[in-house]
Amino acid sequence: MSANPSFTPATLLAIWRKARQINLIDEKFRGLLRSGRLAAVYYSPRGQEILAAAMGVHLQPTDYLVTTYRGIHDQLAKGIPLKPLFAEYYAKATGACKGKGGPMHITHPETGVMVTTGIVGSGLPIATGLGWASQLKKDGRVTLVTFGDGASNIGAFHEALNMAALWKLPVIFLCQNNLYGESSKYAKTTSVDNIGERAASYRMAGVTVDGNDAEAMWRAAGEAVARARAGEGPTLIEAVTFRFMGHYFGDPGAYIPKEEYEAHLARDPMPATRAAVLASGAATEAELDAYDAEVSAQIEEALQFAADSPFPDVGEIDIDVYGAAA
Amino acid sequence: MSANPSFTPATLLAIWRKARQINLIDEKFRGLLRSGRLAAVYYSPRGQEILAAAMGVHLQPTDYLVTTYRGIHDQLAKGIPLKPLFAEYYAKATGACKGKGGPMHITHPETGVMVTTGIVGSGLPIATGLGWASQLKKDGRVTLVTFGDGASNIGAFHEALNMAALWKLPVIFLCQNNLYGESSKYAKTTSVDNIGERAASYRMAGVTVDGNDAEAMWRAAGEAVARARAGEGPTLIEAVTFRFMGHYFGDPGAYIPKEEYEAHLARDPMPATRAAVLASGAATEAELDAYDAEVSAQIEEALQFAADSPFPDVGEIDIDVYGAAA
Amino acid sequence: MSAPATATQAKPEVITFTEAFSRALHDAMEMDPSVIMLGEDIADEEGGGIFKVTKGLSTKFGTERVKTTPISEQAIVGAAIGASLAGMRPVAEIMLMNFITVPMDQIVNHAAKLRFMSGGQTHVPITIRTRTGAGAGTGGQHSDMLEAWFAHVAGMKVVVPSTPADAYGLLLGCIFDDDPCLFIEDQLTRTQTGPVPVKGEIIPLGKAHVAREGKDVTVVGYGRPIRDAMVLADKLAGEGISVEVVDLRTVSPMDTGTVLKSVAKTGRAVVIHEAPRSFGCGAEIAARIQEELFDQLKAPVLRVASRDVTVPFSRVLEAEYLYKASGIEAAIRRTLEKRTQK
Amino acid sequence: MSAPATATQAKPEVITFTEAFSRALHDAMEMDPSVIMLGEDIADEEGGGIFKVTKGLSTKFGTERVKTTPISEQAIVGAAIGASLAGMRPVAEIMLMNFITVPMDQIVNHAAKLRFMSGGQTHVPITIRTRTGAGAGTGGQHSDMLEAWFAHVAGMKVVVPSTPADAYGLLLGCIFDDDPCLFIEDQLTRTQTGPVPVKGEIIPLGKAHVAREGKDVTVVGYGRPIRDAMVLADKLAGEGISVEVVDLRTVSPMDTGTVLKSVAKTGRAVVIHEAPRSFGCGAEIAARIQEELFDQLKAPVLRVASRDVTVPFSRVLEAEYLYKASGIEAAIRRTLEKRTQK
Ligand SMILES: Cc1ncc(C[n+]2csc(CCOP(=O)(O)OP(=O)(O)O)c2C)c(N)n1
Ligand SMILES: Cc1ncc(C[n+]2csc(CCOP(=O)(O)OP(=O)(O)O)c2C)c(N)n1
Ligand SMILES: [Mg+2]
Ligand SMILES: [Mg+2]
Repeated sequence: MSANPSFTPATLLAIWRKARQINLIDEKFRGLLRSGRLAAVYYSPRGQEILAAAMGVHLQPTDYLVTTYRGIHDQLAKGIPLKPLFAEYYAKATGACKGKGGPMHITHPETGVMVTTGIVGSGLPIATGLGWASQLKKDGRVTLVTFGDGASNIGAFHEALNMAALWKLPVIFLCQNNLYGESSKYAKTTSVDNIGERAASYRMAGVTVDGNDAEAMWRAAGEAVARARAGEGPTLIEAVTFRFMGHYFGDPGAYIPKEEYEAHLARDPMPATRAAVLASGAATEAELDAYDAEVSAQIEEALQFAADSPFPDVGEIDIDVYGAAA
Repeated sequence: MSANPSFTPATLLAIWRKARQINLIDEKFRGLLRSGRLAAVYYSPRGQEILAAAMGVHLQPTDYLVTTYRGIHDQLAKGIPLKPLFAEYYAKATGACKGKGGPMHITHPETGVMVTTGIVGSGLPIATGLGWASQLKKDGRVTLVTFGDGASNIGAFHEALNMAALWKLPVIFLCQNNLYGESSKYAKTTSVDNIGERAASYRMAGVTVDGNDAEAMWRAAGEAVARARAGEGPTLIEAVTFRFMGHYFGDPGAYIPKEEYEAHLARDPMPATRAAVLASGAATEAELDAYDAEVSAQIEEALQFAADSPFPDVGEIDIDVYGAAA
Repeated sequence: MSAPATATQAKPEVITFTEAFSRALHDAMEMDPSVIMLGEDIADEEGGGIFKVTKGLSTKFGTERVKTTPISEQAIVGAAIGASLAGMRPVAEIMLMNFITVPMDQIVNHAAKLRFMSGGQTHVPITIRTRTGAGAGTGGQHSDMLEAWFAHVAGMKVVVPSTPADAYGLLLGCIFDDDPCLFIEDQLTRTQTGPVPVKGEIIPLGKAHVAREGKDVTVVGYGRPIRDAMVLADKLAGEGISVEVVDLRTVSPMDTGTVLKSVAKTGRAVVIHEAPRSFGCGAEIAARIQEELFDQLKAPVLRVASRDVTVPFSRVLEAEYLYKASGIEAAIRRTLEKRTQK
Repeated sequence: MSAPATATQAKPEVITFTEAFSRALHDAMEMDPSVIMLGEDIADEEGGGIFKVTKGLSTKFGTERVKTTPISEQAIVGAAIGASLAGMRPVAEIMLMNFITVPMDQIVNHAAKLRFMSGGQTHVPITIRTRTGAGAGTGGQHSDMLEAWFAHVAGMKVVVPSTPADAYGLLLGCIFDDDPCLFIEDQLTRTQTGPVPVKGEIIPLGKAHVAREGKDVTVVGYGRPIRDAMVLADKLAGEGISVEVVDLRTVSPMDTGTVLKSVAKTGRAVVIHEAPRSFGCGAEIAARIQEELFDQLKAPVLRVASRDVTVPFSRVLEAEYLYKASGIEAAIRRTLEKRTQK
């Protein structure tokens, strides 16, 4: 691993651009859901954009991603194109999964989005296997698996980390600690102060970072990717963050004390990172606005595509259950 | 917890007596299996007698035990009587479980032997529940759950330790690290040097002790029991030991290098502890021999009982599937 | 309102399934201090459960008896088993049925077997409440009906209610039963209503219920499709087709006697459930009927169930996946066409 | 030895099930470098598996392709799934079938569903080998046949061989099939022998096998009891009773066509399996037969299976638990008694 690479304004801008794309799409989706124009389960990543983007800039399209129901930020940071993504939310035949998987099961192998799962913790063992395949094939790919704080208490987490550490697999376990699992506070369910500490149980590299800090997150991600590519084994990254929109779309979030919420709002990484980009000189206000407009136009175009697309044919029901008979 | 209680010759003797009973029964059983007079799955605890006994002397009959297929030492240390135990190995109607459970599923609630399981790691969540019940009832009981080193890699371990730590349950997680899980060496399957370290993932008290050292084991066990009774939560004890008879009865054990085996034999806790008892003055050679004779007589009596007992009636097959209809 | 005071003070005449589940839990905790609960987000600090079934319970009975757990389904069921061995009657919530794949070892190898394997020395009076059902657009990992797995495991009891009143009485039945019970709540019908149950009235497990008497054909099943069958029976009565509806209530152990008695009378049977057809519980019902009533049957025992595929996300496909009321009707008519053939 | 050289060099004419499993794994690894294996104790350093099925493989193909794992069934199956998504054909060993309760989420929510949920973009060509079967005195947690669970899950294929040659060909079939397959090895018959398979010859999945032709009654099932049925068929032939034996080989998806064709001919069916009777696979077979062949059936479809209880330890009880060959014989005779009734 290169010691202390420099965090350039260009990198910061690249992170911002990914994060802002996520952010604009999330805002758009929430608007559509509110107005009833979109009807789908939705788990907003609002608040977790920066960490996903800071991870994403280190990855190649050939690298693998395994994510969760709350995974749209991870998928976008990995580079999934908007049209098949949106069309899948719209349950259309042109969706990434032909409308059969839905938002909780987005798959897009061309951009390395291998599995999106709705079962807490279950992506970790699968990621271990993707890493094992890369190790066998020596293809230099890295597998990123992301999951929440709550997921760190389920058995699959333990089994996967132990196996990945033993076999020195090129896997990054990114725990996005947004301080809540559904409506349960972190401390109510998790017996350790920092999930990053749990890496020690596997003699795995482990780190806890501020997931809202683009640079810190970028560094941690970069070290983990470098470690994996160098064949030096997996890393557990705990990125501490917050989710502003509750668990699911429509969650009243009454379980979050007002002061707590407001304290997090004051640390919202999106305005802070925008300010940092401007301060760094990487882009002007006008350039950022132009980028927003550009992304918004892409979003509208993709939404139109999704809206205009047909629903799957009912005959699809019997397809993809099994492969073609041998 | 009382600071540094003294380890008296009487305690050492008490441990020896429990351990020696286990040892004589184990030898007897292996002889019976070899000669074909007993036909049952059998997982010898040879080598792990002292740690079980040193734990057992701290427990009351009302305390709970959850153990595994390799659990006869734990059951005996907990005080299970010989007749129902042996008769169960003999698959007889007078067995603890009427011959329906067998050696892998010994249950004897009167002595607190609540569950013996054949599924690796699955006892830990159950023990958590026994501890929860004691906490609710404030009955002062302690739950001991024992398991192997291999079991520390399964998901249930992680879930149970996290829950027990969070809820401060009166549970002792005793990992009997005999350095092998079936024919797999510890380091092949376990990514951490000492399993005791895994307690840190739960902010749980954790300790690694020499399970062959009666005093060290007695101290660790005593602290854990005191902690549990005081309502101060669970403990993970890793007792490092060795199993001399392989995984199952008949295991040729070819996977254990000869030098390794011999090095362990030189540290066999049974002769060492016997010597320590004699050196302590707690008993004379003659007294120990007399004890052996006494235990041997009890063993013969119990074996006779088991041999003479009838097999279960075939009608038993339909009983105990469900309780009496409500 | 112009109605007299007594009327306005009268209890509402119907309750929803969700209210029925909640009341049963509440009343059980009130009736017996050994009833305790655990599950993800179930305490009031967490909003009283993601589906609000446990709302108010931790406030009333204390967070010691109503415990929010980590996301650790193996530990949840294991802890319930352990506590039950120590004399408690734990009710564990597994938020959605697809997550019950996680604690299968605890349920199948332990909860179901400990009574037998201990020769009756211990038993496991736990209730596992879970929720599921297709039709809400939640896709492949949040919709499965997996009751057939548990029905195949000796020692387990499997209960699926079809009305709020049954839900109440059967949930109490599970909680006070001395065996491990799996109680399945339907996600889709949770806001549907039905008559109010009598407080504290337990419906014992293991008894099927003739929900409607008829003479031409028996429709037998459990859960959501029973509701469709009742509506259909009304409709077909208008055409002079008399449908008997047998609601198993307890799927396993199955009350075969009640089923056979009905089919012996009608000579025709249509078996219904929401789970996919193949290797589902309906196969067992059909197999038993034809084994015992071969000579009385006037038509083959037909099954109506969902398709043998993963539950799809898109509504057009999800609707195609699900069993249909029209399918039940068609099957009834098909058995009647057979009227003259034998 | 006095036999000529060619004879002494001839291959042995029979092999055991264990040899057949081993050879299939060996030949698959030789045929295709993407075949990899993982499981507890499977490498040669650990003795080549507790049942020696994988003996020699890690030495020949390397410990990278044949990996001993921790006791972590969720990670074992999950790793197999992940590797398969990246183009490998992993064979995961779950030492005994009762331990498959641990990775149920990985198998059911993921392996079985990813092809469908991804709209066909990914698929999961894994094989899960496991072993089980009552009769060896290993009790309640080491004997269960749980194939019915997996048969009920769309996307899974379930295979149970009844001869060593089938074991070889079907295991190859699983490994080279593009869907997740569960391959169940019988613990009790593992040293029994049968004719040697042809090297590299794959038996495609999804086709039942008429193991013996007959005209009076069809016995249909899979696995161990098929061996009993073949012996019985010989015996009954002596009495003039002609038994057709249909071995499903692939339990699910089931080759209903072959079953129906046979029963259409014989008019009688006895369904057999080792798993407990209720809610077992036999129910589905029976239900399908009576649905499709109601008018041709001369007797009810009977089922012979094990008892609906936990597998007991004591041999006297275990024998009582298990299906019996005499029970198959009795069922055959019972269907024939019905000869004149319709
Ligand atoms: C095995 C399992 N148990 C329970 C659930 C229900 N569930 C869905 S999301 C969630 C909370 C997860 O929290 P966390 O891991 O912190 O992720 P976040 O939603 O905060 O991103 C729960 C309990 C599930 N999907 N899978
Ligand atoms: C879930 C599960 N997986 C695998 C097995 C098979 N098995 C039985 S004992 C054993 C080894 C356990 O090793 P360890 O935990 O170290 O205990 P020990 O036998 O050494 O006392 C294995 C793999 C099992 N019983 N349960
Ligand atoms: Mg969270
Ligand atoms: Mg061990």
